[in-house]
Amino acid sequence: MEEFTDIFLMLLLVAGSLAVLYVRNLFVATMLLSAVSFLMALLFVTLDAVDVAFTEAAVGAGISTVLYLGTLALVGSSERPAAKLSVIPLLLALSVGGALIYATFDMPVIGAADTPVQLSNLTKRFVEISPIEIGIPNMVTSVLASYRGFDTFGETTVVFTAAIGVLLILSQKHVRRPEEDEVEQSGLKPAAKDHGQVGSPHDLIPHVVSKVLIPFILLFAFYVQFHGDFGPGGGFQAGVIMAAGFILYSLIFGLHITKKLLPLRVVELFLAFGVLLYGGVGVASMIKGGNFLDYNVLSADPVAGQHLGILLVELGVGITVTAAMLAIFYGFAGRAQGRGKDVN
Amino acid sequence: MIEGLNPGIILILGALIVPLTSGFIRGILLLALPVLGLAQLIMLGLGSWGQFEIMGMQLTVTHIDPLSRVFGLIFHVAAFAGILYSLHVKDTMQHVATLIYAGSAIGAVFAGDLITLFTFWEITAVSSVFLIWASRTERSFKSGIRYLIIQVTSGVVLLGGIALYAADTGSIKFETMEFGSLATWFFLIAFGIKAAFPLLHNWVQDSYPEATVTGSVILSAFTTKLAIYALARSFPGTDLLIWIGVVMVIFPVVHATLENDLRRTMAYSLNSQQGFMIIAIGIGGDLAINGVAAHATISILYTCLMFMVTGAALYRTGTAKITELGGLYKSMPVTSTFAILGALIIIAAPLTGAFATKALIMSAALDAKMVILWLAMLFGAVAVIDNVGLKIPLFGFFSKDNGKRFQEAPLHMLLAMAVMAGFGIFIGLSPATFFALLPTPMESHTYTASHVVTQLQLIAFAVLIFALALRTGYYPKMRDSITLDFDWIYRKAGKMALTKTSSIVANFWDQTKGFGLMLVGWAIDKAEKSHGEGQAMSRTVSSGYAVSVILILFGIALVVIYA
Amino acid sequence: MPNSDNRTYWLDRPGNVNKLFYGVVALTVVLAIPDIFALFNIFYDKHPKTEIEEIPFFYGLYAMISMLVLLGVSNSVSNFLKRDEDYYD
Amino acid sequence: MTFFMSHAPVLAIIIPLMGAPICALFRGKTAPWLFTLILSGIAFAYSIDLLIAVSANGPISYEIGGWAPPYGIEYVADPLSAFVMVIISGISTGVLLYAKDSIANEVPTSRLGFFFAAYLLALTGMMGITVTGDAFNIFVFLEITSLSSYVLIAMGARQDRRALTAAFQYLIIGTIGATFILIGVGLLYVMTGTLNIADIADKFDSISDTRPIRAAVGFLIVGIAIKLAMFPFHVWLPNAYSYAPNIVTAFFAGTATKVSVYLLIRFIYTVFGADFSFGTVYLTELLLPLGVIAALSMSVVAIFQDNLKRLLAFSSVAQLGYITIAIALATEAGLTAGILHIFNHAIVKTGLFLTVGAMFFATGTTSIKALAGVGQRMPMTSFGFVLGGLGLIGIPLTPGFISKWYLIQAVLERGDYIGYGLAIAILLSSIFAVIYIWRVVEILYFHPSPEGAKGSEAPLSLLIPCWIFILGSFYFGIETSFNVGFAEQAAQFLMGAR
Repeated sequence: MEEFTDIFLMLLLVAGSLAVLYVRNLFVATMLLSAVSFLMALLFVTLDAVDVAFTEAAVGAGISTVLYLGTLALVGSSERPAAKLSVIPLLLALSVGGALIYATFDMPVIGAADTPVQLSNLTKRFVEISPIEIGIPNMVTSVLASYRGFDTFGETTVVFTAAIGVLLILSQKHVRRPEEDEVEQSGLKPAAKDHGQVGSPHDLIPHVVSKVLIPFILLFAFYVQFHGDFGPGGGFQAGVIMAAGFILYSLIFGLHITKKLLPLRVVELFLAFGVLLYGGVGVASMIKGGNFLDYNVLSADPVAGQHLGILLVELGVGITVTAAMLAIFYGFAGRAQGRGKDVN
Repeated sequence: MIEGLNPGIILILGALIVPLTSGFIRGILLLALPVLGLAQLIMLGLGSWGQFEIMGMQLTVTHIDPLSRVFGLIFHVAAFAGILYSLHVKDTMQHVATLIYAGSAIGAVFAGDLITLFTFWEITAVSSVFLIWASRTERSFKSGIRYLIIQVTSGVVLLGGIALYAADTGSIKFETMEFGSLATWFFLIAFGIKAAFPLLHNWVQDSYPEATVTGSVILSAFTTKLAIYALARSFPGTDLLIWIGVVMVIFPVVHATLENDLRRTMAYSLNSQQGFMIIAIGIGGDLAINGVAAHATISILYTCLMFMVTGAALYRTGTAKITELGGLYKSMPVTSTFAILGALIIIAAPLTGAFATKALIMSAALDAKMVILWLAMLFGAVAVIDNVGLKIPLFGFFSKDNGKRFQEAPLHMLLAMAVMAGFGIFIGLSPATFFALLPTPMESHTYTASHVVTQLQLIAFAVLIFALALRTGYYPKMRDSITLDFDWIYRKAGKMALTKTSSIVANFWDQTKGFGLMLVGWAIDKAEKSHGEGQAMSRTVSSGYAVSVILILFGIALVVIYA
Repeated sequence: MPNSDNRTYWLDRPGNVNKLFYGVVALTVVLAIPDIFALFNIFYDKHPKTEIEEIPFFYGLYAMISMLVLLGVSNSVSNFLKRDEDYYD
Repeated sequence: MTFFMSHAPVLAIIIPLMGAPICALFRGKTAPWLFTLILSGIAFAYSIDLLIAVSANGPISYEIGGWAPPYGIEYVADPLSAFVMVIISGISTGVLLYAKDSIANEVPTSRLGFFFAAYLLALTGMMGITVTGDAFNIFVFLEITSLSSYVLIAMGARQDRRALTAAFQYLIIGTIGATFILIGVGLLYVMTGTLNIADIADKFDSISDTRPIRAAVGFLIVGIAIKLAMFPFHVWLPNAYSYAPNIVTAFFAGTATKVSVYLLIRFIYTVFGADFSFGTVYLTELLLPLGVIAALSMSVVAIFQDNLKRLLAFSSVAQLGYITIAIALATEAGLTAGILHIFNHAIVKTGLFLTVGAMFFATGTTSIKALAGVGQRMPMTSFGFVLGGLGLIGIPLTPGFISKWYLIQAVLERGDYIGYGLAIAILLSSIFAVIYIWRVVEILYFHPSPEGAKGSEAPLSLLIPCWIFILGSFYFGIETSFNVGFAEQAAQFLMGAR
């Protein structure tokens, strides 16, 4: 049965990917991409990588679809017809792919007990000792936030970088007229003044439904955030879900209302705060006499220290991710408004 | 004076002050620098200074021995006279370039190691090109570019040789080397370019006549003689040089005979005279090397002098073409007198310097029992009587009057000529004084009756034939034209497809060399077509294309790595 | 700076160029005399270093031959090698 | 050891890293710049301390999170990584000295906080790649570097919209490169069960015959080659360098590709081992031709360029060709030459880009034709360019000469015809360098200024940093004990490591 599921999902994945390539309407392609992501998430579940599946579902199927749609609202949804379809790139990809498949024949069998990864000291330590020295049942979180906490710090920084990148580029203007600069330098976006067609005030059903849904979404986000120690979840997923709640809100009620609630400046503050919180934990552990990100020294009891440290850094991740997603969304949506259109 | 400072550096550093001065002060400064350098050279005496280590290599910035001292002395004299000659020039760039060029040539002569040599070698190349560009004409600019490319190539080849040599021997001392290894071939080519070896020589005739009036005087003194010094230092007694030298003596004289432009005639003659020195280096031995040093000295004197008189003619009349000059002796009697003096020196008339020095080389050849070689050199000696000794004064200054009148050359030019002529004749009058400076002490028997008589016979009979040829009209007519030389190959052949040539030899030239140059032209063309702006190698390709390339190379890498 | 210098110089006078030429001929004859003496080993000793030098009038002959060769070669290649001034431009 | 010294390896990274979010909150023209300059200076100081400590006492290891390797992430400062860190942070600090007026001219003041945050992140990323001892951590910092560099390059869009397409192309190609590296690291993990570089290196020999490892080698080499802009993976570089803001170009020209060179050396010599890399999988045969083609062909391309920044960018690709040749020689001499050229090229090229930036500041253009006559209008800047150009060509007394000297010695050490051929290729490439530099100098000095040309000498705030680099390059071209000494030490360390 399990094999049947695997093969079925894989075939769907291949079909979905080909469909994405084939379809000329970008709106359809985006939706298909979302489906493909969801299939990927399912595949991750069958591989027992529930945390990864969760992230894939939240990021791949969820928020990136929203961002794609935001982009499509800016650029239109029809692809420029390709000049000609060339066979050579396909053959190239196939032949190189073939060479790689040839390489995989030597690879250890997935799930076998004697693969180098299974036999590795690392695996042994993570599986056997981490519940004792870290004290939380979800090993993924232990590895992510403690053993390899620095990688996660780096990834948080990546998210932060992406956010400021989007803010920088999307607010960029070509030098054309001096008055543009004045507007820009006064810190007011032309977009922010435009209160034209924003939101969808007359669609009753979405309003009601979302008003009911959003509190639960936010609550769920907090659950995912703080339950990461015990089950799948953590700052990344929670941040995305939290941001999704806000984005839904602004889709229904209009960007300007969301911006009143959470101005861009505040989002930027949160963006920075998350990274600083994460790094701050590291610095605190240095001040307390340990190495960078050594949570053991944070509390008298090493295990309690680990708990505290993981909680704080996950919180930092969550804050940064939420703020980053919102910042990116603001960036896209603000640009659409500037053109007199709204995302929805 | 700073202990051990290379005299050349005085000139180079002094050059940097020149732009700050003007007028009279500048004149004093310009003339004082070579004098200071000379004083430094004399005070230092013989020995080595300025040794320090860099990257594990022992550098010797200043190394003075008898051989380098001779070249250093005459370089200072030439620098002084050249600057005196160019005092009227208002162009700061030329003065600076002159001083840096002369200084680096002097510096190179006193370089004790190859790295120092290379450094000065390249500075001479780069600084001297400004003397050509100073003409500020399209022709001189192009010519300068060709000059620069060739000169810098010489430096790069030298550097390659140094690297190989250091790898082979672990030494970078600039000293006598065993010819034969790849490194020494590199050296030979690098020196050979500057010494104007056959087929590597065209830059001389190409660029010297394009330089300014004063520029060509300066240029004629240093680059080629520096190369002679380098060869004399590193490869004395290398047989190959003898044959190169023979070709050098004979090859340019036909061109010198045919040439209409006085300065270009001089350039060819200079080339032929280089051959004498190359032969002497090839013969090796104390007498021959003395001959090289002595003849190089005289050669600088008379070559500069002749460039000075032709330059003066050019300066006053605006042309140096035989066909356009006439009766100059009437307008410029003093300059004409110097032209005759220079001609007497160059044809090695008794009582002049060359009479004493050329004999050293000739007798070195005879001592080595190389009769054919001796005959070849004798032929060269006759040819120079025609090319320079008779042609330049007669055609340039004593030709038929065309009615135009000009001013006599300025006083400082005449003084500069007097310096050169004075030294040239002084050495001839008192050879022993000069020979005492040569690398190896020797006795001289310059003025034997047979030497005087035979030399006079040589001159007189050559004059006779010359006069007969003129009377009968057999002498080639000067026309307003240029004469093709080997540089035709690289300046023209690539462009001309299938020229109709009148002889088999020329056809052969065209076929083989032309093909080679077509290859070069084709390569440049291809380079532009493939690498030029917006062409295949520099085009901004689409990302898809780039990814395809990545995939192909990844595939290749995988295959290689799997293998 | 052309001006009207109407002085007549020695070389300008007809016939003087001829005088110069005959002077050269006379000079060559005079210079040949030592070799004639050398043939009879009087007054003058040649100090030859090679056998070739012992040929009577060797230097004079060689100079003439060289000149003729030089001029001959020059004349014969002249047409082939000469080009207009702006040939390369 | 004091607190600050004992944490030096990680402090050099997290100080700029944590400075970035703070910097993003700053507004105004001076504050973000000054803050960035100070942090970069601190990182530079730490790097120098580290280099001194490493060269005296051997490699320093730092266990992040207190977890001993291979369980946690290890930072390792060894002679090579400490040397490269000094280069990166030094170039960064030098460029920042110059940045204030230059960038205010090109990026709106309201964005400067974010801009310098991105700059700090790029610095962090490169430093992190260099000092980390963990294969996956390399990828994480590579992402930080890449993302921030895409953004920084795109910031040139205010001057020229083409910056956006250039950044986008770099994003696509760079992402492929990063993905290749990630796949390579993943395959290494599958086969070894560890991510610690030293640990992988230990286990590498026993499994080096398997196909996944071979594939991993392929992925890593090609991935790094893309990031390194090795010919023919360089297509992103000329545009990215041409259209980026001037200080970004100067910063990246000295550092970004050099970090990739570091990675290449690290993987080839430390992880795979020279025996495997050159004996078993023929990397010499793979890399050498690419290096030679780059050195020759890209120099020729540079000759024909019309834009000064593009010309220098192609020249960079050619110079990276030298480094590729040096690495592919598989000898200690070659490695020394390669590491030395990382340093020497970084200082010379950054100096050159800074002078070009000053010309842009004064004239508003980098087109070579439009810069005609700048030699008269901006004598100090132009003279700086000439001196820098001499360094690029490799005139004695410049660092370019030192590295070429070592490189030629290294290729001749082979003693076969390939060695001679390589030497000729290097010399030929130097001749091309003479031509392309000369071409610029000629136009700068000997062509008349166009009608109504504007611009006079650049302000001192730009000139002084330019000249620091130019004079610095001459200093290191004459007093070579620093660069040559540490390059030799690093090469010995790497060759002795396995």
